[in-house]
Amino acid sequence: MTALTLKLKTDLAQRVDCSPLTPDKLTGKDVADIAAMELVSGRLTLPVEELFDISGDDVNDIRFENSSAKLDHIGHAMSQGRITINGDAGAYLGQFMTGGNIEITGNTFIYTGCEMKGGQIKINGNAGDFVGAARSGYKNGMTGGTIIVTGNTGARTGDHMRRGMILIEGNAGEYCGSRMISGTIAVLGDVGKHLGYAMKRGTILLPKMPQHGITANFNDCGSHTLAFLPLMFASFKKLDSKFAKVEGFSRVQRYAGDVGGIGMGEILVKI
Amino acid sequence: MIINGVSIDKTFAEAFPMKGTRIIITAQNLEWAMHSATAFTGFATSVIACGCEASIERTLDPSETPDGRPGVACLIFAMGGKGLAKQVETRAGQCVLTSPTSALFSGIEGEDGKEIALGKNLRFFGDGYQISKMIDGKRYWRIPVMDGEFLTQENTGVVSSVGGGNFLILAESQPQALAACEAAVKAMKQLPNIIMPFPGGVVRSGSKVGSKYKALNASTNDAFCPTLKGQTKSECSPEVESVMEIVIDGLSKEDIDKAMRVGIQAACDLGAENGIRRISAGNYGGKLGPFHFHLQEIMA
Amino acid sequence: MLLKLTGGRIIDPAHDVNDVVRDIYIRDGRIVEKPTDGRVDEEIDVSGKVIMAGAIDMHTHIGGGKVNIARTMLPEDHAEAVYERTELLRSGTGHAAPSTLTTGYRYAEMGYTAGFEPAVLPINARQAHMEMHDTPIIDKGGYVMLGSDDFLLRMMAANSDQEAINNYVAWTINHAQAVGLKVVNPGGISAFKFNQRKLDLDEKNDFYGVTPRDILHRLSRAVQEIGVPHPLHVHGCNLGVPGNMQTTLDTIQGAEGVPMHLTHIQFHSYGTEGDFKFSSGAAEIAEAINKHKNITVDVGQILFGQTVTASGDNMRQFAGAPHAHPNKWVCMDIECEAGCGVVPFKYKDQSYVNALQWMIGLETFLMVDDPWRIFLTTDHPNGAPFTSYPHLIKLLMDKSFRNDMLSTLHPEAQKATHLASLDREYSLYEIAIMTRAGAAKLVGLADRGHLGIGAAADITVYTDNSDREKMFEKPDYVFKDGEMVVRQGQVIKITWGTTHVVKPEYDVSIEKPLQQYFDKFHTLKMSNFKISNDEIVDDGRGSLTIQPLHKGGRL
Amino acid sequence: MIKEINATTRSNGLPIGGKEGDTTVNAVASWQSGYPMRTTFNRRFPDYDPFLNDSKRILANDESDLLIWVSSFNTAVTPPQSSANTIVLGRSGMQFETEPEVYIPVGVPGIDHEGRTFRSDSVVSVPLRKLRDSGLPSVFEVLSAVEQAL
Repeated sequence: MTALTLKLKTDLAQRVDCSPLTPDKLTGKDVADIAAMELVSGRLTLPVEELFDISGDDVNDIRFENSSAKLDHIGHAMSQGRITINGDAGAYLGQFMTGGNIEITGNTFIYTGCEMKGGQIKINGNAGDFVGAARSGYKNGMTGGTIIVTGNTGARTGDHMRRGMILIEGNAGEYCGSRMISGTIAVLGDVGKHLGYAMKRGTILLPKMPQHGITANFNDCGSHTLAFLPLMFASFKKLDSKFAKVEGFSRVQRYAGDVGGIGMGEILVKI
Repeated sequence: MIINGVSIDKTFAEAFPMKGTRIIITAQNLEWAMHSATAFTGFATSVIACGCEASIERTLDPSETPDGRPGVACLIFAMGGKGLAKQVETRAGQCVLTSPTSALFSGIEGEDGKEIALGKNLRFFGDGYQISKMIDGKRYWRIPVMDGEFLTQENTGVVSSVGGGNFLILAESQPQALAACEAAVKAMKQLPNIIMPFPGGVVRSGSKVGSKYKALNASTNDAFCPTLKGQTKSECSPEVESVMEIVIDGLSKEDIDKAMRVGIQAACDLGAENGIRRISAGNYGGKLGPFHFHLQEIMA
Repeated sequence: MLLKLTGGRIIDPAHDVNDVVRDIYIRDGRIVEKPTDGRVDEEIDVSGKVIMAGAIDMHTHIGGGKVNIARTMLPEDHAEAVYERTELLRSGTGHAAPSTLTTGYRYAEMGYTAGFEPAVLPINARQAHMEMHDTPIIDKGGYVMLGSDDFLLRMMAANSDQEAINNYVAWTINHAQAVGLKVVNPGGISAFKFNQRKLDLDEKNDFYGVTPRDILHRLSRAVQEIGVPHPLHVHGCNLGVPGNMQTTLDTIQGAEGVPMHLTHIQFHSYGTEGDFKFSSGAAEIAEAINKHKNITVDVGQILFGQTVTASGDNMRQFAGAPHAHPNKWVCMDIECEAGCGVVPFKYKDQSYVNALQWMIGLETFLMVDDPWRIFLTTDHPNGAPFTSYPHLIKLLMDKSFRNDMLSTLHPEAQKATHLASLDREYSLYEIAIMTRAGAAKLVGLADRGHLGIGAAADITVYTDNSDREKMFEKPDYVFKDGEMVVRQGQVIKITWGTTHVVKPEYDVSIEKPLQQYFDKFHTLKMSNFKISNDEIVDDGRGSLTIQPLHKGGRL
Repeated sequence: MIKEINATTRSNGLPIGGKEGDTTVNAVASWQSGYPMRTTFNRRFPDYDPFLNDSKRILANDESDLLIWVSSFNTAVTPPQSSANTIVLGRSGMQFETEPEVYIPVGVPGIDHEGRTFRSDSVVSVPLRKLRDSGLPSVFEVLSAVEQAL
């Protein structure tokens, strides 16, 4: 068996909803079935074969080649298997996924890992706004799993995030950790303004003080040695990420907030 | 069967199923981990009155512990999962949560994923300030305490275990019996997955089932009490003046097998010249439990 | 065009007709006599089928600001229920808070031909009418809300005479284009503004010194005296508070014989007995209703599942907000004249309180003797979405089904009810009273809810089925004003229904103090407050039906 | 915060937003479809996404063939530059930098014809009355005529 490869044929004008193209939904289908499946594109539906050259047959190992930022909903609600994307991806990469792996060489658009429950997404590029966030109007963002971004993320990373981990090797944009309910966001680079805005609980872990500092809605709780950090760093070791090589630390300055709300969140900055 | 002049009885030790778990206590240094572990496993010699049987299994090097600090592994056994959970929780609450610099982890995966609460309910001590962290699929609680933060894993695994493995050492004098026990315990302590829950690993008050007093369901094992040689149907030959027992709880039958072999061998190594006469075992005619450790088979 | 429905089993309680085989003739949207020459243009064989007037939901939140807040607040609700457009129907969304078009379609598909919005805030009445205007097929109307508005409370604090209050009520009903008058937590919404977080029947508003009892007394008299057929529609004090049963009994007693409609009575029938300090007061309440012939009620049955509560009672909604599921909610002052609270809620069958609420509602249904004075509602969407009515009808008509459901609920709650021992099963005739004849009579719709000559041809045709849920969820045909709008449970034609209003007379002198009041306190001009008849008719799709006043209606 | 304060005393917020009739459009869209603006009907049902359905984004990414621009209040509110064919139903007198493909001048609700609008706090709606007889059609009349013709 070789990976099921979907090579995008042309530059897209319209966005394409790729949610049917997951290992779960393709199980039991042969190439002809897949070729005939209809995808929503703009106000039309188009058969998969009109958009993609199809080769290979292992639906548990799906590859998107020549991928575009207009391919939305890749890996939608997948529970197992692997999706590899060569190129960029559109919005909602890995939305609702509960398991399996997604890896992408390029950048993603908004809502990467939106409300995901498990599994891992690795972005070897930049991610757009609302990584691991909840859809507009919804109350819970990602509730499990891991998102690794080697580049930068946009605004509102982890908005309404409830559990799980977002690891950013580059910089995070504004409102990182906004309205976060729980979980962990770690950023090796810098973070934008309004860090932890309206954060309820959860942890934002930083190896250095952000350029914009910590806002007044977080109170300094002093410097501490926290026992859980070595455990967390140990758990990073098996990841294919810069985080695996970060020298662990447990000595941090702890800031609690957002005190405009329940104020149970924390920003931990290495000292 | 005779080893080094010590005769091995053709009998068996009778053991019964228990539920057990391993917990790991770490601290800033081994001394403080040991303080906590000693308290945690205190008053836990026998399920008859302690509710559980527990002891320190071994000390752990920083490289072996989840948080990279010195630690101590303890095994704790009870007759059922519920009883175990209750013991673990009260002991963790009173002896680990309270102990400076400590952290508490599970040291074992549950059989079929079965788990009991470890720090799950201790979190309420945090009065709302407790913080939960999922790391590698396991939940931990961070509970603010006066010396910093108490870190505890939420749950620990439960495994079916074996309790009550034992053997008796019959010797010509009390010092000789004790010396043989010490040698046996020292050798057995090198092994994983077992504990000897009695003080120093040795028990001198082996019991039989039943009593002349209606209120009691166990009483002294008069057959092995040397001072009663003339008063009861005694197991002690004229030259035997002292009998001591080593009780072993383990995570599996095989673990106990191994431990008994090592322990009996150590006692036998002292041999007849050091007054060790005979090795026997406690059983209840096979009525108590499904696990039978035949001494001669073990030593074969 | 003369249409004949041949051979149906007619159930028409307004004319004491119970299961009589008779033909019905329809011309120009009305039920007519058999033509003398016997000629018909079209005939539909409905022999063996059960025929009732179109059903009327006399209390359902289908329009106005709070419903729209619920819609915008709950994308979760919409994602669960998505309706694609068809050649005929427009798309829509929503389970507990459906979009207007979907609301109309779903009601019609269940054989409902009218629904009345019970909480039209005067200041926001235009929006309520606009939403109802976009609700297809069914007739609609609204009860306009007074009781916490400063103008009334000022008048009462100044001890104005009853006639002045009558004038104000009649003026408001006219210009808000309403068919009745509603009061929500009388004076409580105002009291909330003045920092009171509860207000009992005889407790004074801190600022105005007026009690809820005074307000109920004045308003119920006003409604009676100006001849509005629908009695004062009362959402009483202390909604949802354990022990509120006493408040409700006092309210019934305090009505002093003046007609009063107590809405969603289930939420007002709670005792404080038992380990949970929460018990059923249904028996006492039902007894009081049976005794006081001036009282009518609708139940506000709860059914298990996710819904959203939307109410003008921001005092009680604020108190209930910590139970919001999902955890978000809105409470609003509407121009400081009225309130609004929207709290999503999930009723759970394994919750003691929710299970008991379910039982209290059913107990009330079964213990109130006179089906002409009790109405089938879930207080949509507060107790459950209206789409659960067929299920509710089955609970009322099928004892064994009811008891099977009961046996799955929270065990402690089961011990706290006598529901299992209640043998009553509603008949089709009684269901027709509750949902048609009685409802039309209560709202004051002269030409609806019955199948007499001259009545509007709002007709529902069912296939008799011992599974009453199946029977009522999918009628064979529904006719709206003589046109077949639903066939086999599917909408086949879109019509737009009418808006029912009453036009009680008032003395125009009331506009003088009102003009001053608007100029001084309001952000809206009095002339803009008034909703003209043209606005209801709008693009010609809407229409206004003015229902007759009671005899003796006067100022 | 307002919610917390209200447990013991009084606190209120007044949300204000929207001009050029967008509050009204949002309200009407909400009751008709369940969702506010930025809802697509591509799949035959309403599907809300405030980011993907942002018209500026759609135009910037060339994801639309046709732009229908309705602006009956303000002549200054003109369609954005885009490669899409553009039809404007705009207040009479609108000046364009780039001429749209089609421009239908319309009257202003509350001046040239009747209408209703939501106030910017989205709570109260007010009637707009006709003040003059300009002969300009309303947006509704234009759209109805187009629908009739189809």
